Amino acid sequence: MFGLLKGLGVTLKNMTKPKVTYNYPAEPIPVPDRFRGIQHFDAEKCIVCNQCALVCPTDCITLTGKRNPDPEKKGKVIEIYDINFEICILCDLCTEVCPTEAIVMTNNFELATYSRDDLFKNMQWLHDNNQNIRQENMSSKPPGAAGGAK
Amino acid sequence: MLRTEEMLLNMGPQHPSTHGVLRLVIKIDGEIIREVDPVVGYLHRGTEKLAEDLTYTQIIPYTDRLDYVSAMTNNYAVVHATEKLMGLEVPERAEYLRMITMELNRVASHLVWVGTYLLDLGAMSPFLYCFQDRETILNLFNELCGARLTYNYMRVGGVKWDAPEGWLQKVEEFVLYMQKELATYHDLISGNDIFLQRTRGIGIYTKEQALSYALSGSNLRVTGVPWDLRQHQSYSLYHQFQFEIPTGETGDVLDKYHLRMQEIEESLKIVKQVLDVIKEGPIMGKVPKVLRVPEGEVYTGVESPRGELGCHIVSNGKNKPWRLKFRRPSFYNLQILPELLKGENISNLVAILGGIDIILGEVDG
Amino acid sequence: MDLFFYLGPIILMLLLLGFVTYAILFERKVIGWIQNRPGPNQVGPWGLFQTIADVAKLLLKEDIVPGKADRALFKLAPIIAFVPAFAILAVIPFTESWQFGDFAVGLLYYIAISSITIIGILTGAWASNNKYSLLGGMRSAAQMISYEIPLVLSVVGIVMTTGSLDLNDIVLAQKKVWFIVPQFLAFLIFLIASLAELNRTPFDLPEAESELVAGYHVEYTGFRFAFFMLAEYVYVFAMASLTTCLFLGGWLPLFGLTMIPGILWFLLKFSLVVFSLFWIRATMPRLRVDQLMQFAWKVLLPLSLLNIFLTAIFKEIPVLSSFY
Amino acid sequence: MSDQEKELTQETKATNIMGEEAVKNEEASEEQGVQTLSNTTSQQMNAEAVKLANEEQGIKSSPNTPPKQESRENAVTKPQAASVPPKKPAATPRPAAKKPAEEKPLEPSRKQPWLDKFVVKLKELEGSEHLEDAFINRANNDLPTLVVKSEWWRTLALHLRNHPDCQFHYVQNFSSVDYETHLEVVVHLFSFPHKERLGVLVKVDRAEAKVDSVADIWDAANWNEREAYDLMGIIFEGHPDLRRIMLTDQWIGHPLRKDYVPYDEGV
Repeated sequence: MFGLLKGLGVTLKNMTKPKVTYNYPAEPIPVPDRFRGIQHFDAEKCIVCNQCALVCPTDCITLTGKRNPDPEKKGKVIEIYDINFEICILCDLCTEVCPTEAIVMTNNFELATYSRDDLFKNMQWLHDNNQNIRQENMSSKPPGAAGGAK
Repeated sequence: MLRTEEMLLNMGPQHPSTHGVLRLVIKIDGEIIREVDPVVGYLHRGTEKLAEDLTYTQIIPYTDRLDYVSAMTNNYAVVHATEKLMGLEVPERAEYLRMITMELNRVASHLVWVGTYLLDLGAMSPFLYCFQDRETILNLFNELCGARLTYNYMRVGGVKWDAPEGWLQKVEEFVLYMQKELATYHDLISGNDIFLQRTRGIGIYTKEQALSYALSGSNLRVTGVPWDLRQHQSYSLYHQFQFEIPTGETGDVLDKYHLRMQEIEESLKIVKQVLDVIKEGPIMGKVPKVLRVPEGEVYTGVESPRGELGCHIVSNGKNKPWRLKFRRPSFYNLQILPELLKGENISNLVAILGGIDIILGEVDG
Repeated sequence: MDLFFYLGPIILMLLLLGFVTYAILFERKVIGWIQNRPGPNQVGPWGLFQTIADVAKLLLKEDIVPGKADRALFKLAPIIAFVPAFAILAVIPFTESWQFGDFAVGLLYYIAISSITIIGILTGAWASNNKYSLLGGMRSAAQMISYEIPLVLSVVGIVMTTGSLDLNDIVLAQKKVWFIVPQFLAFLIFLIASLAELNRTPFDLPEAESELVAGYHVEYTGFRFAFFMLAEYVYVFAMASLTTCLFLGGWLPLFGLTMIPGILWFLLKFSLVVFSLFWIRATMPRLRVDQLMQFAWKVLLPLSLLNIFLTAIFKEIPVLSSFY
Repeated sequence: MSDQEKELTQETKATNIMGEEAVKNEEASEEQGVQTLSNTTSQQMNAEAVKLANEEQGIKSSPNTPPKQESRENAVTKPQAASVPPKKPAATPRPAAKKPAEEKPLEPSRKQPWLDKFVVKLKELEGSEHLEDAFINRANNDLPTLVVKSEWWRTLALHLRNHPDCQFHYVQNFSSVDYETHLEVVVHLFSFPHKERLGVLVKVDRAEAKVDSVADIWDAANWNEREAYDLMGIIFEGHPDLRRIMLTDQWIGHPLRKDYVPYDEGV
């Protein structure tokens, strides 16, 4: 019997505590810098090394490259770069292997759409997704280096 | 004499208290259960088959989705087995970070259990209180590795991220807070007569049964077997730290509750000790660029919040496992359910099923 | 008076609907606060229109009658459940003058009529042709019938003291001291039994969602479902009113603060009772069905008999008898 | 090489993950990028890109072969011919013959004496000619491991469970492996009274995958045998309720077999 009253006391005490919920759609949820959100892709930096597509556990990255239009430069430039967010699990492996940080994570996470087709994002879309880009991308780099752990 | 009839009741796969997509085909006589046949597999994703086509690094995000309540331990299970087979050395700081995250994850997992269990019994507020405290842990993980549930944090040879600035302090604050907060839980739950009535004396099995069904974790310890892989098949750096293995006396669900609350305490103790000794240092060992695991076979078990989470790897020397098998503790623990439920009231069903603490993602692999 | 005779029930009905609307909101708000969250706050300012939106949704929903159900009974059941709930409100004295049917056996009428609802619930449970609802219906029949006995026996003490079954007389008899003081045991029994009668946590076994999904109304949708909900909340209203009248002195003021009108006093006490119902709901887990029955027959029934016995004795002791 | 590029290369080296392949792949996909220009859908192009890149890395194009049984044992056993019982099949080559360059005399495993004694005792058991091998799995915390033929499995299991010297009451892991030549049921046991671990590899014929059930010996084996039947297609004779457990009852094939092809009604 005493235990019941103790429990009632706990719940009553909690009534006065501050609320812990977020007013989410009205106010954005604060996320830490390392948050793994939708990728931002920078075509300029991409060297078409294919590593992101290879490392992707769900094979959601599609990419092709072409010869650099400038004949004096070696290497290739990216032509098509798509991510299928129907199956992307935002595991961060693609940004981890990218040697040039052409693909980086952002803190955006709102992907809900009314159509599955909308989840197929192309290079342009990924490039325009340039808000809240993650600052710290490779913690395996020595501290202090660009993009390395702080 | 009234004519009575046995009824076949399908509980699940969509039911509020089967904790996911478990289906129980129950034969009931009134409200008394005569027979139970658990039907699993609704969440089977073929992780083991998928893993055969994935490199060792790629498997790690898949393990997050097995036991989604304590993904850190899953990460560790596969990483640990791989490291064992490769004979890798892992830097100290990485192991400490792994231990902090695994133990915090155990706390979070047990909090989910306490909350959902009380929800099964019909009390709503403890559930939300538990989730508030769990939220703190998830936020800490979010800061550390950028995700709240699917961490993908550990790598073969180390961890992906070093602790960000001030993170360890936050963990320490949380540990101190949580150690105090547990008293509130005891005030709210442990003394509640209705809760005691509901849980006392139900779901009891003997030590022999538990061993034969290969139960593990708190489900085994509750019968009085002090079996904890963290101490008895020590992995990581657990041998450096002091902690108790709580065991049960009567083996009923009430005992399991107390046991898991004590395990929270012990986990917090471990985290506290790790925080005292953790030093700066590298977080990745010397790992070849392409992980080629030497030919061989290895089975290692780690203590997940639900029991012995094992990983059996057969390698053919390539960068992908030839065969990868998870010993999923929930799958083993769930097997004993039909035995426990015979002759019980249907209201005890949720109390006993909840007590086993299963995660369907893990049961179905 | 004639106009009031016809319009009164309609006004009461509207008031009642208003109460139910805001009782549900209040319940969700209270439980929300207890759980450190704001509760419904999206529809309208402070979430005031939340329940209205919910009701509108229920009314607009497709009315589904399961194929294997007994159609006639399935449709009849919500009505059987709701009508008695509304009928009992006639005898509740809100203030000295605000009462619809003032007759000498008000308390008896209340208890007699309220037990009809169980037939509606049982009918609905059986007619749904669903195993969960059948189990829920059987549970609720067993539970409500069992708990009616301690409920009735607990108020016998009050009836003995006042010598009347008229709720007006009972309220007026509490001018000196509320019955909660001399009849504290009875109050506890009454509170527990009324919780069980209302099918509210910790006695919400008929609709225990973690076991029986939704119990007796698992197959009901839309408006029919709304009727069951309505009946449930009208009973909350009625039971809280009855508790106020029986134990908390009805509309009578406290500390002689007579400038505050009686209806406000009534509402204040009434809200306190309603709040504690919600508060208990937010804290307690659910009892098990066999423990529930044992509790009724082995604990509450003897206690209420003891209460009658004690009341009878105290009435004969010279000093104490002034309270009785 | 510009400064930026230099920095890039350094960064690449600093990362642990496939840094050098990046450069190789770059060249590989250069040709391929031209090839696929005319292709219509990006998926096709990607498929080719990945395939080419994989070939470069030698991941997918090289035939994935099962781990060799001998080498597995060799890798983990030490040369212990003297202590291993004479009935051990002579077919198992010694590591010395296989990899002479790497051969160096390993310390005898701390578990070896225990295993030797254990095997001697097992020899007294009826049907012990089915014991094919006994070795120490060094990588796995010196796990003593037995290799037996499927005929003997039930007898052995009863012995392991009940004999006072064994008392392996606890099934730590119950797994199965497809080696393409044969199937294997892998059981890891633990004995609480003796605090010993033991691995048992039961060789099962692949075409006619049948082995006696041990569900009545260890309750834990029940669902695990169902799982092995479901996914690996091993039939456990005498199992009380051998149904599929993970997949639907109508499922065709056993997915964890290496030659499994998903049955598609549309094809």
